Amino acid sequence: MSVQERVSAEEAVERLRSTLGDDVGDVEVRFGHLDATCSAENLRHVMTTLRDEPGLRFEFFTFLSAIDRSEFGGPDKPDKHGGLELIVHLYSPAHVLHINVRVPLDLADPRCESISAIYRGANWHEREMRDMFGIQFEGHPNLTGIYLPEDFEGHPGLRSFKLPNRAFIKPWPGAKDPEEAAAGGR
Amino acid sequence: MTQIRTPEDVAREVAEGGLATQQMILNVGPQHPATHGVFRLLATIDGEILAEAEPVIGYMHRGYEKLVEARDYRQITNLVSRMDWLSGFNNELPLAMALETLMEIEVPPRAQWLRVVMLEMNRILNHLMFFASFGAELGAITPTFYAFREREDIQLAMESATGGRMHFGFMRPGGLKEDVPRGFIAQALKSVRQVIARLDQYEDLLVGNEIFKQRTVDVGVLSREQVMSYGVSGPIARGSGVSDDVRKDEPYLVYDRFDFNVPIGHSGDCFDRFWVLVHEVVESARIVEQAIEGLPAGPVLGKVPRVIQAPEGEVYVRAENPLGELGYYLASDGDRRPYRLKIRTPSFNNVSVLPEVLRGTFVADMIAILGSFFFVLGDIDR
Amino acid sequence: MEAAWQEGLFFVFATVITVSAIGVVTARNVIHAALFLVATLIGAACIYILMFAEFVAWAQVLVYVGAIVVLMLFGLMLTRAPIGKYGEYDNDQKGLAAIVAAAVFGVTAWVLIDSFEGVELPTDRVAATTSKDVGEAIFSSYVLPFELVSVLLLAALVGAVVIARRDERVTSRTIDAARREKAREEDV
Amino acid sequence: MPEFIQNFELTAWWILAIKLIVVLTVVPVGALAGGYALHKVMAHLQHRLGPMYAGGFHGWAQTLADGIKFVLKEDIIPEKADKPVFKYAPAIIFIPILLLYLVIPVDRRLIVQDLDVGLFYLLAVSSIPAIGILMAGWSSANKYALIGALRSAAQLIAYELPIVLSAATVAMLAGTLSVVGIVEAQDWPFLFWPPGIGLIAFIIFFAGSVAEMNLPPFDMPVAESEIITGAFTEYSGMRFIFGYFFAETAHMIAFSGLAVTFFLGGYRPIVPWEPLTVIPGIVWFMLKLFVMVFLYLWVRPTFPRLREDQLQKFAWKGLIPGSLGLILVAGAWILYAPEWLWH
Repeated sequence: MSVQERVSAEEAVERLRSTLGDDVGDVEVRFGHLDATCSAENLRHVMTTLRDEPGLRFEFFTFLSAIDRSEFGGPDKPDKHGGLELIVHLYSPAHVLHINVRVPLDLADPRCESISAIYRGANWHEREMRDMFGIQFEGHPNLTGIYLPEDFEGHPGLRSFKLPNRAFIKPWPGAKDPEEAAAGGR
Repeated sequence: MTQIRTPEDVAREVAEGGLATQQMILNVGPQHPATHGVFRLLATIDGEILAEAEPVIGYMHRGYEKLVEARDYRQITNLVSRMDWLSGFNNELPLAMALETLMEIEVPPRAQWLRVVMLEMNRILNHLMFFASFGAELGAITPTFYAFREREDIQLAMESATGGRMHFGFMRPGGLKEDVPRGFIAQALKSVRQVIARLDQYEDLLVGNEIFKQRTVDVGVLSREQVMSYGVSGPIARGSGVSDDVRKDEPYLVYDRFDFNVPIGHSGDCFDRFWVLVHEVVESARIVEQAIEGLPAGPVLGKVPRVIQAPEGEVYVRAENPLGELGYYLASDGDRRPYRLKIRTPSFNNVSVLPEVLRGTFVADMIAILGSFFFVLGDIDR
Repeated sequence: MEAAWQEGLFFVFATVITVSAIGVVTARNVIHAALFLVATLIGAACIYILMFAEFVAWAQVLVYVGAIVVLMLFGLMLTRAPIGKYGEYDNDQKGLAAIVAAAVFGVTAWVLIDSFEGVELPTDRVAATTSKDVGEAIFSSYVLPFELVSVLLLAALVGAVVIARRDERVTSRTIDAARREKAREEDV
Repeated sequence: MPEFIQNFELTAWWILAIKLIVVLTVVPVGALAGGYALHKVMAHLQHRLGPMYAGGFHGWAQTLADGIKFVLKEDIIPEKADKPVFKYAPAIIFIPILLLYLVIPVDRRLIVQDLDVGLFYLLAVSSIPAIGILMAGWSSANKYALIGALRSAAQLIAYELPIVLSAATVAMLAGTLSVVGIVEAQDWPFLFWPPGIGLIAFIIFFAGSVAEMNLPPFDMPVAESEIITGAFTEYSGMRFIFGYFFAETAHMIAFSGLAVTFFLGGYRPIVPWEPLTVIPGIVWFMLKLFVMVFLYLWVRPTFPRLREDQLQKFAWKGLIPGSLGLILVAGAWILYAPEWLWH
């Protein structure tokens, strides 16, 4: 069986702190999953440790993605706006633990070290992120487009990339909720 | 043992005075009967051996992750059921669960049990479909018709409750759209019992067939290490002896109440993957039986606000899709629309391991391996 | 009457053979050349039939058309058989080759005419050799040459196997076995 | 009247021409019927009904309608194809299959030409379609077609031998190469006498013919899920029908006829009981033919497909040594078996 010992999230936070120390920033527990921050330089080191440390063993690569937080909270709350953030989600089948590793990146020139040598499954995810967010992964064996045609302009994952037919051509027709409908709709 | 010859090796051999052979680039797809959709495999073949195989995807990319940023949650629930068109109901579940977690909605017991019934019936539908297509890919067309006979019964039961045959649209954050109609219970029970009763025929037709074993045993072996490193999940991972099943490890809904096994293979070859798939059908049928027998009464929709508006927060929710781990990373900033929804589909990770598995196999094995990776194109490309 | 038919048909087949034999050497494409060779061989088989030598005729078709040319086409297609007019198969020894061919033709024709002049070929089925005659001839008066040819062929076969078998090619099965071995080690 | 025929100088040629015309009409009709049987047998083995509408009664006219549809379809020739080769390939495949019918004895006298080397003729002619398949595959300028053609050639080379050797066993036991002679030499029970030799030869012949006709489990050359339709990927309309569908069913019927002739006692009654000889030989022949065709049709939807190397292994390590051994056994039987065992 894969599950060897169920470890509580709090206990895992302790183990994470003791092994990685200052290499990871804030560690908290959200909805039962660990949530940690690390810098782009430290990413490879953190990933290798998370995978190999016997008390953690985050062996299962779940996904790698990114969030562009530059419009978070909408125009009303500019204080919440942030930059680009890389998210790596790992799972530890032995201890039934999840972890989100967040890596803040520079929105103007996003660069990061590739982790495809540590988790080979990250290969395609990094190619997808390159398409969608324009992130350059250094050390990736084959950083070419995966979804978009090679001559596609722009990075659709970014908030600055608007869906044309929704944003510009016609108003959004489907947002009518019951209350709005009763009041005459938007 | 010599290595598989890469194109560079061949060029060197020729330069050294070897036989002037050439490797041929074979485009399998985008339109090919064995790829289940617009999927292309750029194969470099040396005789009938694949020296390299690079999957090319994206022909069906519809940009769901961007589309959902402009839609509200009710629309998204229906939209995501189009990703993996063979298991629409399963696609809708983790999203509903993510919203329920963020909005702290209590799902009434009857809804949870009914969800399990629907999920597992949908899983049977999906697995039978792959049973059918795998046989057809290996040249046995007859199992296809056997599987479709059973599929039809289950599909009729699902249709009587939801009105849909593929995209059910029956899931709502907080429960289900409505209660199942009268007669559904009996119909569903009958159809899944029939599946259990007829599984012997399936075993005889394919699993026990000597030629089938010749084609699949020891072909396309996927190691445990590859499963982990690539994030492979579902029947494919379990075929390699990895026992992870979200339903067991982190039970959601009411899965901890049912008695079912997780079939596990040993060798990670095509045969074990297929064996796991076939046996999961029985386990799913058993779960449906138990869930129908213990079905509680009560409402099917919890207390849901009239406007579905998730509070600020971020959550990753996963569930055991028929093809593997399907998860949604939902980041909400308090709007009626998600700020960002990362869709972690099983097929994307599962297929990304293909280049490693396909190296050095025969062209004919390539078909068996592609078939045993049980992928849906919409699930890869999103 | 029968003889006249035979003679007319002989010229038809002879023309087919000549035209396709010229096709073999002038074709710009190796596959076309091989296909012309098929026509030549089948034409020769037809001439055998005209002489009621059915056994030889069908042996010709079975061995040369059915096996050797198929094998030849197989080899050509596996290696280099570009579609379309491609490649230049002429070289400067063309003239020499023509002279040699003409000489061979002359010698063969002279030998044949010299030894068989005046011999009448069978014109009806009754006089023709049957498979029984062929069998008896091979296994009585010609048994030594027959066995010698068999040994020669066997030697050629063994030689072909030795040349073809350089080193063990990697198949999926050997790779999978190695992978499984590795996976097993990791599990332990 | 008989005197007139005897006095007519070209008698033999005329009769041959009439027989040829009969064969030329019977074979396509038989192929159509075979196609219909294929639809129906497969459908019923798979919990389906098969064609039910065309023609009214159980869709009997389905293959006819299909044929008309294919005749009306556009004949597409790929631009990069080697056009003359591409065009004539179906003919090279189909004509030899037609020629096979010339020496199959439907009844003691119902045979186009009883050749002295009939068996040899059959084997020679049945090896020609491979050239057509190679031509089709190469000239299509399509990689899948080329792979299909190569597979088919490799398969033919491997399976020609077992067929030839098992047929040779039959010829040895019968003591003749004439097809009618082989039928006459067989004794009841046809398949099992002399002890088992006939049966083993039949099994080898059956496996070899399945491979030669590219039927599952040996249908790698046309494996639709791997290489589309192999050599015929680029064909359409009439050429596709003649190169592939028609050829397949006509081939199947021809090989059934051969199997009946070589192993099942041809046009002779199934048991040596005097009253049964009243039934004409053609009826017996047809009955046995139907059984054989059904056998081929039954194999088709039952098995998955083998892999090319497995097939070669099966041929070179199993069937060929087996059939060689069988020849030895048959030779020993002929030389040393006591007389009373023969009859």
